[in-house]
Amino acid sequence: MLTTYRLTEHHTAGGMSRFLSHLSELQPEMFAEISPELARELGVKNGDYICIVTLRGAIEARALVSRRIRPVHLNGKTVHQVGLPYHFGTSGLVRGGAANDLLSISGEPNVTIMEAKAAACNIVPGRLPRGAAFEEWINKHVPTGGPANLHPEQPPLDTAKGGENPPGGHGKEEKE
Amino acid sequence: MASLTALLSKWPLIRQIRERADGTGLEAMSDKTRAMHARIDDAQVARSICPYCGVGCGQLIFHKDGKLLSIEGDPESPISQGNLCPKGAASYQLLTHSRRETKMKYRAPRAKEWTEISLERAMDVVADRVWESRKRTFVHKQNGATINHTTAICHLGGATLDNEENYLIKKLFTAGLGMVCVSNQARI
Amino acid sequence: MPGLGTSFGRGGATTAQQDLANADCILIEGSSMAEAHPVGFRWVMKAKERGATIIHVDPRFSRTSALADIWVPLRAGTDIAFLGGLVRHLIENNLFFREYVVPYTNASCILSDEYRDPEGNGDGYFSGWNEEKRAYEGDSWLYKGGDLSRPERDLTLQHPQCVFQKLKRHFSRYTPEMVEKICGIPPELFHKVADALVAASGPKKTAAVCYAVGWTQHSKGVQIIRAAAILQLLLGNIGRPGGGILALRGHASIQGSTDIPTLYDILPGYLTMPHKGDQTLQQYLDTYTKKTGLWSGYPKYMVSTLKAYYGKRATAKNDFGYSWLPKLTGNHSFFEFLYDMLDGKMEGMFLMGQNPAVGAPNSRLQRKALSKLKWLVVRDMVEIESANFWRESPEIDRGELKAEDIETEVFFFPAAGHAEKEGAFTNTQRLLQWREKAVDPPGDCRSEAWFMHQLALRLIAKAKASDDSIDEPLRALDWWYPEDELGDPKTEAVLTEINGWYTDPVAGVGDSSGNESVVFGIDREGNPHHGKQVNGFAELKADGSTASGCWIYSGVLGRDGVNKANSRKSKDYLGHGWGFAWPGDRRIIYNRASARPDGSPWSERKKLVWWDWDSDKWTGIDVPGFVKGKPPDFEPEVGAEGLDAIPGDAPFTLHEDGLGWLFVPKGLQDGPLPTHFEPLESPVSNELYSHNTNPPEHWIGTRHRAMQSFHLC
Amino acid sequence: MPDESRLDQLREEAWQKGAVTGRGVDIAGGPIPRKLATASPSGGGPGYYGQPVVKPPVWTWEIPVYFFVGGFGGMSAVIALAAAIFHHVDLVHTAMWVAAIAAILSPLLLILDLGRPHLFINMLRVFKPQSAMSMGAWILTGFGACVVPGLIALELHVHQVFGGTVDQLLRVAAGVLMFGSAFFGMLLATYTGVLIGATAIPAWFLHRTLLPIHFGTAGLGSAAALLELLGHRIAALNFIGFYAAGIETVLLIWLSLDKHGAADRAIHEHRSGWLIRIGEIFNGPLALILRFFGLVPFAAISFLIGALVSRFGWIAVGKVSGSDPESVFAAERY
Amino acid sequence: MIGEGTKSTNQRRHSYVQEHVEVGFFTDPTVCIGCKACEVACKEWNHVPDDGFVWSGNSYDNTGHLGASTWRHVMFVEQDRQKGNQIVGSHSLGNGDGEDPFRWIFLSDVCKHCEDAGCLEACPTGAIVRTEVGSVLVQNDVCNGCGYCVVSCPFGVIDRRPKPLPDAGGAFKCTFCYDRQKSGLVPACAKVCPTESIVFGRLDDLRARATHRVQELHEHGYDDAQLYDPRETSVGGIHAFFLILGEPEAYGLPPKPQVPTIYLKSAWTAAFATAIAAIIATLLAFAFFS
Repeated sequence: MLTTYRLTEHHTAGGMSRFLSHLSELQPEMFAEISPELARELGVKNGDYICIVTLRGAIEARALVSRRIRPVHLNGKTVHQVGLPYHFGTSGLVRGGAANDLLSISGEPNVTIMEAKAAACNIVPGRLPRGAAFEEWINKHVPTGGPANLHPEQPPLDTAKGGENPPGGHGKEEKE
Repeated sequence: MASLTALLSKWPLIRQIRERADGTGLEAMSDKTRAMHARIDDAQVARSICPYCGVGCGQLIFHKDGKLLSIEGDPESPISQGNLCPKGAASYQLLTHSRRETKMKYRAPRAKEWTEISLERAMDVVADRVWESRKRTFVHKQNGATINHTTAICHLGGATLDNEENYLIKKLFTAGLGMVCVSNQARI
Repeated sequence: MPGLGTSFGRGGATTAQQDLANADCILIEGSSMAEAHPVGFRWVMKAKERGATIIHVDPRFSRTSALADIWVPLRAGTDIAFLGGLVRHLIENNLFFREYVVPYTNASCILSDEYRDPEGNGDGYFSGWNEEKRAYEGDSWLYKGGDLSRPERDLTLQHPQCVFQKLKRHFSRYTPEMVEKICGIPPELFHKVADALVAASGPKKTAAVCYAVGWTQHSKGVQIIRAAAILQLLLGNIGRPGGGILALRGHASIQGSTDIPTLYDILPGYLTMPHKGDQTLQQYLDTYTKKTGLWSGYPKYMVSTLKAYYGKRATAKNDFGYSWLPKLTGNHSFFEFLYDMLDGKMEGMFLMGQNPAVGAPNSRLQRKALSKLKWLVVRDMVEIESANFWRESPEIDRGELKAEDIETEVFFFPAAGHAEKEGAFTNTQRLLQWREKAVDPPGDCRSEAWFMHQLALRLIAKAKASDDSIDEPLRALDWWYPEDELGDPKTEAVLTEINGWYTDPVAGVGDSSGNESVVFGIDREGNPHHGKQVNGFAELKADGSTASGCWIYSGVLGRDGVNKANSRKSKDYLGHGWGFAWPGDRRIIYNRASARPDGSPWSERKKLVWWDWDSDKWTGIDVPGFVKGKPPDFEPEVGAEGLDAIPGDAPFTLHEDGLGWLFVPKGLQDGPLPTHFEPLESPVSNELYSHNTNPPEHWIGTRHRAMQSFHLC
Repeated sequence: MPDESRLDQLREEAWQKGAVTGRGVDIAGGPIPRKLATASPSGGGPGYYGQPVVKPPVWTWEIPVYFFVGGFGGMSAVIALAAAIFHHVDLVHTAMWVAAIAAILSPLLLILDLGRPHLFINMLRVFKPQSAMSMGAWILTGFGACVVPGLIALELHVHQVFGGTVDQLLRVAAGVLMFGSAFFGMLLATYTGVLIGATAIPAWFLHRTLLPIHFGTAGLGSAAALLELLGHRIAALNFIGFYAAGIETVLLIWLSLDKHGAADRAIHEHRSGWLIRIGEIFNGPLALILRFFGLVPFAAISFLIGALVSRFGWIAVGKVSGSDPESVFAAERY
Repeated sequence: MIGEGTKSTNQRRHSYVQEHVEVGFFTDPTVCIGCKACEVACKEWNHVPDDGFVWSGNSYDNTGHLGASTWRHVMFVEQDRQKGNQIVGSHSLGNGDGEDPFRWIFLSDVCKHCEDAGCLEACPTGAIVRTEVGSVLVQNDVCNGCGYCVVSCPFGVIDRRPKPLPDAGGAFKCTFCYDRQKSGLVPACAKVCPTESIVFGRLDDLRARATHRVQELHEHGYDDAQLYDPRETSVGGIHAFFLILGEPEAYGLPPKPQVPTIYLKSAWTAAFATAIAAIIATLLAFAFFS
């Protein structure tokens, strides 16, 4: 379960903060906050690289392992939560993956605002492949386990190419 | 000779001996340190508001003959009382950092690099583009009802624009050109 | 703004940040205030020093939680379940502030009999659901008899069809155990929060709620804010010092960007944009004017806005230029026209201070959409990703996009900084604050006002040269703004237009010194342009004799020629004398509710506005939000119109019934009461209703179903 | 601002190898991972995430070399004085030449190490007895002021350039200046120990009594060794060699016994500590044995090497101990 | 009740320099929100260059530690202990099912401006001086970068600025905004702090206020709150002192800092002894063996 948030040191999409040295050096790189339990499960140490994959795309981030984010135990099922700051992009003094690459375009009925605070995602330890290898890699790791429920207008999951995706679950298999 | 004694008297060792000090006090101060004062002492002040988040902290912008000196919190603001956050405190660098663009740039279709273009020329070209696109796509009537709009030009504004700028944008784009695809970040 | 707009009448924070210092309990949810609004959080810390309880509800233990007294690790997307649980707790244990709820809210109003709530068959639908259109329709939610102005009320709150009973039934299944199952928080923690809120309710105590995009950016964002509005109304905190709901805006002028909007569906002052069906002005006014309350003055505000746009050419004969306004034919918000861009139907785009290439959701789709444009104008201070997507984006790096086959012609205009142009921001507490210009912008940098002014001059010149009828609106546009030496339009002249004036110019009078209370009276060509300034929206007329760019801002630059947004002498802690808070410099809105129904303050500690019996008018620390001379026991006669139809003890003057809406009979797409639904991509199914996600949710791109997943685009 | 190309190069390298090896550009600018300061996963490490409490010294190779040069320079002036008293004229002559060269070389080394060499004269702005380096500056100035003119006077006197009274005057001046240079020389050789001893670095201040002794004796020994190598194989220098090597051996034993646990673990556990011990062995026991078997030139060389290596060792230990928070906490528990 | 008492002490003009009044900083981590405004304001006013964009992995602190180009450093300490009577996680709810408590503390670290300063005593050029307000100032035009102050500071604050950065070579540290104080202004970091965690004022007033604050915190359940102002050690107290929760080691602060001048006596005696011994040995050598 992915949630996004803001940092004090940066400003929204980063245009007014990623280009300033005094602000960029306070938060120089894209990171993802994960709980120690999830880190142990994925075999990831504090500071390693992890990739966050959703239906829409994938980005890489440094893993910040901290007790400040905790798994939620809902009647027997454990839901891991991952925190992602916005702010980063591909230009400026400091760069990183843009959390918005992962979010879906969905319109709230009254004001068509997107749902940015809760989305399903998959975590794969290691770095994001670049160049052409990206396409094939992402097919392997797309979260087919995905949401238990489907909104009537949500596209059925089988439209995702590459049928041989391993059954879902939170990145347990992708430990390589 | 006089200059020699003057030079000697400036030597902190002499001052140290004369004042029987241990060399760590005011006697070891250089003239530059003695003459130190805040660079904003005789600067003009413009009262402004921080451009970052919605809290609306007051800012004092110190400037002297056309150059920015420093930006600080405005103590009389009932909201911020002189304080700022890290982004607000970095406002001075926001306006003066070296990566800020100050030249008009243009990228031709299929080009790989930016090219220089004058501001006036760019304004004329944009006006032509808008005029042609509107001419091509303007819909006066739609099955009987006059709608007078075009959906081929859109505007996506940020929420850091002033109210007056927003007013002019809405007035020209919607009331003047009939553009309906006008949107910005603020929704709720 | 519909969340707060429908519940209380105005779409803006109901209180001021510095007023948080007087709260006895502060609930921060859907926001990490210490991180996103650090200086606003200073007042929360002042409250904490005075013994207030700070509660932070957030899936993540952020810097706000580090300073809070209670941290509630809620699962993301389940805010309505938590708030619903609190509402049920208040109602079941009779802990709500009864003396406040009965007179000031519509708890006692009787609903019509056709109204069905989701509890009936547990599928999450209200009455009036249309499956094909995937939307609610009909008016089964209105009060009994369909007239919202004078509802039938049962003050004992026992009537089975009254709002209170419906509310009780609606949230009856939101028990603490259900909250634990959905949100993942133990009941003891839930009760700690509930007790803290209840302890801070009543005549002597108030609690405040702060939220930000943590609530708004959800598939049911508006309903979450509605749930908070219900909670605060039941606790009796709205309109009182140290209470209210503070919407923490993310940008310097987000509130300004909805008051004077660059949005597709509203005109300045929350007037609705005309749709294809409203052919004539009269037809438009009939649909949107309300019989009672402040909105009964709709024609005055609309005509004044049209007079501001089209000036002398807007006359009674041509419906004040109403036909020139474009009519909407559907939803033209950014997500909708994004798909026109993807199909290549969008020719040109203006990007002024937004960075969709990384700032908008599904940015890979955004960058691809940008590459399909014919021309793109980007105005920013640095070369942002949206300006160089054709050179440095991940897609270029992966070869999905090649620079040589991207057709888009990109114009990059360097923009002026905040200290290089003057203008007003409206901050998160509806306060207009002026920025003085310090230095000239460097090099080619110019302000957006300069860009729009120069673009308008060129387009109007082209329109005057052509005789094509479609250029009629451009020729009619009243672009009168005097310029300064750099070519910038005088921003204070624009502010005078926003404030509004009497339209017939006073002959030979009116330089910018503001004598005869005319400000900037001379236009570009040097002839007199308009008459005296208006001092408030009460003076606006529907006959075209007045003009006002934005009626809710009227009063910011009145006849005294003083730009109140630039006044910097704060007289009291609420900041009167510093900046101008709309409406009418009122810092805490609906503050009639800070007095008992009989006009006396609730308590000595929490008094703000009260009725002064000997001088027969409302007085207090803040500008009273009520008709000055209307006594608290005023009873409107039958058939009264506009504001005189509002009784003396009804603080929410924008609603037809003058009451706080626990139940929203009209104005929302997805239901009168908040119902919990799972986020669109949730790993668990909905515990409360058979439907998992918010039914009328647009999963944008029904036309482009597959677009959503990254493979095909 | 370093230009973009260097940054992109670093990013490519970081992407392939996962970490940037070279010093690289300070502005990491995105995904250029550096070895993480923290070892344990939850960001633990002693103190505040393992960050140093005090700061390690910023000095580079010039300082240990200066210690070595200043040491033998100062002590050779002392030997020159003793030689003069006991009429070893040629020894005085060489010793004074050695001292003079050291007196010129030392300031050059110090100025080379300064962050702003052009402000070296500021060293004489004030006279601060409580600052070992201020004392050092004045001592070096005094030493230079005595040795150089002393040498000149000695040369003029020895070559009888002037006759009669001027020559008499020169002889007296040489004598007085030799006394001065010996006085300043002995201080110059030993103050360096105080300079390091009186700092906040645990491994240094815990051995503040050993350091002056070690530096002084090493200075004396290396002066004697150098003079022996320059051909003065006389018994006196041999005795001095014995004396110095003997004291160095005692110091080695004292150093290995006087342990302060974690406080000065930089000496006992870290490889920089080995540098000191090798140095001490060379100018302690090894020199003693070699001298005992009469292999004087070898003993001299071993002593000189030992003195130089141990100076480098002490500076290296200072750098390690300065960035180890554990040692500061341990040292302060006394 | 409404609105009074919020006028902050950090905004008033003063004439402490002219009146030779001893001033200080009192930093209170229980109200600090870790926003790093002090770090940015300090760099903006003094034009301090940026020193590296390296992601540290130490919670939200990517600044590392104080140094030549970082005069203010906000520390982020994650401990498994209770912060006052804050309710965080199941432990604090009483049904502690094995999940231990948690707290997150932010503290803005700065040069301590010691009563008896190691760098001040050690500086051979007199570049470091005690100003009229009792602060310790490095005069950038005098310092020749000898580096002796770097090893003499018991708190590891001062450092020599390395090559690629502008104005390299000299030693730098917090100047207590001496130029601002001479013009009657408050130091930039104190003025900008949103929650007045950093308070600037007369040293004695601040010390009184701090002791009162510690008692107040003890009443509210912060039982491990204490003042870090080492007056019992040779440093003799610091002008920029802190209130800390828990032991100083967790913040990288030395529990018993000593000013290095106390080591001078024993070092100099050893030095003189060696010198005299050397002379005697040399004279004896020449006496008996020539």
